[in-house]
Amino acid sequence: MDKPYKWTFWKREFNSPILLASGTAGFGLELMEQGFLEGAAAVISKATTLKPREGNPPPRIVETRFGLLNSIGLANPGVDEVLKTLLPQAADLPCPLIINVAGESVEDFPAVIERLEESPVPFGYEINVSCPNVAAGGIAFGASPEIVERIASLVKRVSSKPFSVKLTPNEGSIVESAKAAEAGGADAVTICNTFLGMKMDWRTGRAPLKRNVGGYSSPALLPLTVARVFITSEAVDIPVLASGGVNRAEDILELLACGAAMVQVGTWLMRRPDAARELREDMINLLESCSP
Amino acid sequence: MDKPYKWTFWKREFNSPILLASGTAGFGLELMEQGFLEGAAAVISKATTLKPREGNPPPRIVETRFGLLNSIGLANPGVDEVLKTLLPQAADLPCPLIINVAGESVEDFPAVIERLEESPVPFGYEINVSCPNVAAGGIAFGASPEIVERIASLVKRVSSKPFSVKLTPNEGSIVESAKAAEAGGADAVTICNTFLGMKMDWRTGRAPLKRNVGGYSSPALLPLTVARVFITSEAVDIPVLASGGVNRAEDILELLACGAAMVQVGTWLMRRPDAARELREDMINLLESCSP
Amino acid sequence: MPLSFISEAEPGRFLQLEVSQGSFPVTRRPFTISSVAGNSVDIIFEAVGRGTEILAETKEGRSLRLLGPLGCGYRLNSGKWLLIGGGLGAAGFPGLAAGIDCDQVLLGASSRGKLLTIPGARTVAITEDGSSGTKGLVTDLLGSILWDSYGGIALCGPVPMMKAVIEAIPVKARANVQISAEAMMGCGWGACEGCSVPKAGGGFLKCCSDGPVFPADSIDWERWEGIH
Amino acid sequence: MPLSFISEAEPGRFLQLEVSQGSFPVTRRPFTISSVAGNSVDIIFEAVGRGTEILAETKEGRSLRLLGPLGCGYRLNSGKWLLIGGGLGAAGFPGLAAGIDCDQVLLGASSRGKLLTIPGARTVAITEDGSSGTKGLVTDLLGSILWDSYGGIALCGPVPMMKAVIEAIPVKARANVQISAEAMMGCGWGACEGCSVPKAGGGFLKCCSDGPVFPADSIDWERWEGIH
Ligand SMILES: Cc1cc2nc3c(=O)[nH]c(=O)nc-3n(C[C@H](O)[C@H](O)[C@H](O)COP(=O)(O)OP(=O)(O)OC[C@H]3O[C@@H](n4cnc5c(N)ncnc54)[C@H](O)[C@@H]3O)c2cc1C
Ligand SMILES: Cc1cc2nc3c(=O)[nH]c(=O)nc-3n(C[C@H](O)[C@H](O)[C@H](O)COP(=O)(O)OP(=O)(O)OC[C@H]3O[C@@H](n4cnc5c(N)ncnc54)[C@H](O)[C@@H]3O)c2cc1C
Ligand SMILES: Cc1cc2nc3c(=O)[nH]c(=O)nc-3n(C[C@H](O)[C@H](O)[C@H](O)COP(=O)(O)O)c2cc1C
Ligand SMILES: Cc1cc2nc3c(=O)[nH]c(=O)nc-3n(C[C@H](O)[C@H](O)[C@H](O)COP(=O)(O)O)c2cc1C
Ligand code: FES
Ligand code: FES
Repeated sequence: MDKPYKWTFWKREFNSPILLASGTAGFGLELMEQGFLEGAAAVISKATTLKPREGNPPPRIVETRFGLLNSIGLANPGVDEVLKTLLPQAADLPCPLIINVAGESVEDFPAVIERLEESPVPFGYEINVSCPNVAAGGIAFGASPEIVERIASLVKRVSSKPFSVKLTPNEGSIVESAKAAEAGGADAVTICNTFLGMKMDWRTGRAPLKRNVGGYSSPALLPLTVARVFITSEAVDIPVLASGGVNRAEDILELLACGAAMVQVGTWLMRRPDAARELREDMINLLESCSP
Repeated sequence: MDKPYKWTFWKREFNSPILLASGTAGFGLELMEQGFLEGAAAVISKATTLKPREGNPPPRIVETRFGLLNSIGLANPGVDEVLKTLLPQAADLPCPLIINVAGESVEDFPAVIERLEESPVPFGYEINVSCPNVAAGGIAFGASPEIVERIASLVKRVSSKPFSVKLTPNEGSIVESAKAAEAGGADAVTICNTFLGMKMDWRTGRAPLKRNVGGYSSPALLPLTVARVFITSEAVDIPVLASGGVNRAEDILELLACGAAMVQVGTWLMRRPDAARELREDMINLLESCSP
Repeated sequence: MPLSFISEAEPGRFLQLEVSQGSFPVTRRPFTISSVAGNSVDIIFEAVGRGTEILAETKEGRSLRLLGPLGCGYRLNSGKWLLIGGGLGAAGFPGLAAGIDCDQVLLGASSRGKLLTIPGARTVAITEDGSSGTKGLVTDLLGSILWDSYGGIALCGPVPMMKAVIEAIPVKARANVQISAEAMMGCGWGACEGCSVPKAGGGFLKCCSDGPVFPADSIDWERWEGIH
Repeated sequence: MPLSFISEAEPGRFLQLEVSQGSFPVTRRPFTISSVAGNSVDIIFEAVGRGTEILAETKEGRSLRLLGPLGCGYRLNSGKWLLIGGGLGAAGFPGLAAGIDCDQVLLGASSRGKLLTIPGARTVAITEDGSSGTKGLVTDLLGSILWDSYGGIALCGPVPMMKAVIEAIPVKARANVQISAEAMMGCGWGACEGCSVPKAGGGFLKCCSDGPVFPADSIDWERWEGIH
């Protein structure tokens, strides 16, 4: 029954539209070990930066009533260690790996990509210009279309592989930034990273997160992603990868109906490590029950 | 027991920090009739524009799994009718009325305020540069700090009363826009209007809202408001009025702890017309249970 | 139920039920007051979605928050009345029939199980599948109606059905038709402008406070049908 | 409980319970595997917040989704063991005590009701209010301990308590101390970098996959205490 369902992305055919979102699946190694990658079209890695990053002080995960705040701060071992240790192991993944790349400066992005090009493992890249948990000038690069275009074109120059630019919903115009990514040569845009959020303890006047604000994710944010995917899909010709709020098969179908090429699952994967299999199965059942 | 709890805003003392948010309380008349204004410091009116506006085609309210989309489109009878019919009735309200003002052009704002100045009824104004449900050039005025400053200074020139500028979380930088409002002479900023949201029926490929996107509100958005109120309060010296996601007394205390001067309740008021009384009572009980 | 509620529960008015104790679904759900007896109020509903499913599962004896009676009901014109209902559109007819001189009720439904009973009223039914009465649509029952003999005509059902019925009524008699409208509601009490129904001659009516009962000729039927 | 789970449920490992059927709270909740018997697993928990309250109200016989066993448990050094626990920190001691040569257990708690029982182990208890054992803190029990006689020392409790205990242990014996850490968790299986515990010499350890049991000297206690 699965036969007719195919999603094509970056010239490859997949039997699922589900991508595992950056930061919630590591490099896919733990999930592979447990046999949990069935149903995933590809894994998107934790952000990789030029130098190793410790990440933010804990706590890094704080729950709110209806969602989750994270303040990971791009903790990662740096591109050298990724190349040496993680990518060789990731060669065994049963699905492609897309490397999420972050930077502290515009030049960091092509520098990381140049190094990653040494490995045959990555299927492509996701350029993270939108992390709410780092201090780089206070503003995510993604807020400025000019900077987005510049980063995209620098990456284009050094990359032999396709890449998506992951945008922020917190500042600037997501549509203008998406157009800028396309103009710079991006092969997709990811809509979008987490929303800036915060929790405050009114009794103590202190925020549980040391940096006060963090990235907020919640199934209740799905309509925000739906709107942003819809308006972006209308504005650009490159594929749009949807990210934010997915925890049901219906959510995936809704985002695909809005023009998404593929749909990412992040926070929900932490709740259900085999979310990709579950969601894909539910989705195919829904499609079957609808088709004549 | 209520005695010591006072909130001061625009040189007036209130026994509650709760404002009824624009668009969810009309002009307060229906609530007054039912005796439901107890606990409200002030009512903020439905948007008033220079000319009457029919508003958007129905449906205008669409529920999602965890929130509400609205596409009212600033339906209102226009400033003349507001002056003639509504403000005289509103003179009887047991609390002050703040008039929310919207416009299709920069010049509309001072034009409406000039007219409203003819009435002694308004306590102040809320300048809505952030409605997600109108087409004015596609972008809310609030996305551009320059336009925000210009509108604020034009309003300042004609207004004898204090005013707040209500900003958008959807485009631009909320902090830059708040600073611009302050520079233009605003007496407060409202953080913030609804988030752009959408629902799509994947079976039909059609969005229930005729304009596709609408304004999304939900108790699950509280952490987004908390973050934006916090970062704005740190950036400006004028009062910050919080709006978005409040449906518990704890939410109000959390926003006050983040620097909000007053806190608005919108969507929840449609569920509980006497929300102001309920929330204020719960809040005072919480405060009492904490104080030594 | 407080007595003030009962005394104000005139035919055609509605109430807003808080189906959820928690935050979601966010809004209440509107239901026509079907009838009142003693100090109790009846509503008739069908489980069609999230809110009504929660309601259907709600145990007897549980108390729910309720707002109402809300809106404007029927103008209780003197003379004989004809009531025409499609499906659950007839939910308000029991209370209405009790308050007027009801000559007859025409009911249409998809099948027998969906037909309501209007106590004490002469009822002619028609179903789409023929499981009760003749097989067909409510409009098939209109041929022999003496329209001019009615002081009041109440009409409630899906918009296309109501539109078809009105088109079958002689223009002169249309002035006596009152329809009961439905719309997605926010507040339910006139404040949010969420529940618009297209108004004849342009603009919108508020279903919750201008209605839900309207003179049929106050509605712009073309635009309204376009929405559905 | 599948046998594979039981056979891998070594002392000190934990599981992630899905407390809610719905979307909220979003994350699972981690609990130490307290003991295993036959094909069942015990956890001991206290209702301190939303998730554990839901759990406390969960009826017997309901099935819950569960992930595990997760993380790294105790290195079961040979020799006699000393177990030192504060409050629910001792939740994992029953299973641990059953798997080692347990000489004695020192338990501290705020009051009698919060003291756990470690079956088959010689236990000395102390409570802050004196309702069981002497009145005081667990550190008050350390004076007469012959630290060098232990092949293994297990320590679990609030961070300040663990830090105080470690400072009371002669430096040489500290190498035998294994602590069980807690941190707010996202995934629970090593992917999200959410559960950081400050590492001696800089950087962070992952509570869920590097731990939750760690050699005491692998932790940067100053930084860790600073977080709490
Ligand atoms: C004045 C008024 C009186 C009503 N009286 C009755 C009644 O007596 N008995 C009865 O069963 N129903 C009545 N309804 C409709 C009832 O309110 C809806 O069926 C109910 O709100 C659906 O809620 P839900 O959560 O189950 O469905 P949802 O999951 O919200 O939606 C299911 C379907 O119902 C439609 N719907 C949802 N809300 C409304 C609404 N407010 N009005 C119309 N359609 C809606 C949706 O478009 C969707 O197609 C009335 C509606 C109004 C406006
Ligand atoms: C490896 C590990 C093993 C654990 N074993 C046990 C056990 O055996 N028995 C037991 O009762 N508890 C144990 N805990 C703690 C337990 O997970 C938390 O008490 C629980 O998650 C609180 O959930 P809640 O929803 O009830 O509280 P919340 O409402 O989420 O929070 C209430 C309080 O608990 C704290 N808290 C929340 N989550 C955690 C967490 N993951 N770790 C530490 N503190 C937290 C919060 O900071 C807050 O102060 C363990 C935690 C970890 C990390
Ligand atoms: C714990 C955590 C870590 C994340 N780390 C990254 C990251 O390193 N790079 C990135 O681009 N996005 C990161 N994100 C964002 C997610 O990839 C995803 O875009 C976002 O959470 C919204 O999707 P969701 O609602 O499915 O979680 C992270 C999110 C979470 C919750
Ligand atoms: C039905 C509806 C109508 C609204 N109309 C207006 C409006 O006319 N002017 C305005 O500034 N904001 C309007 N808003 C936004 C609210 O005032 C409020 O800022 C927003 O809903 C977030 O707060 P909440 O979560 O408490 O609803 C409207 C919101 C809703 C739900
Ligand atoms: S539902 Fe709010 S005005 Fe009618
Ligand atoms: S909880 Fe995710 S890495 Fe430990």
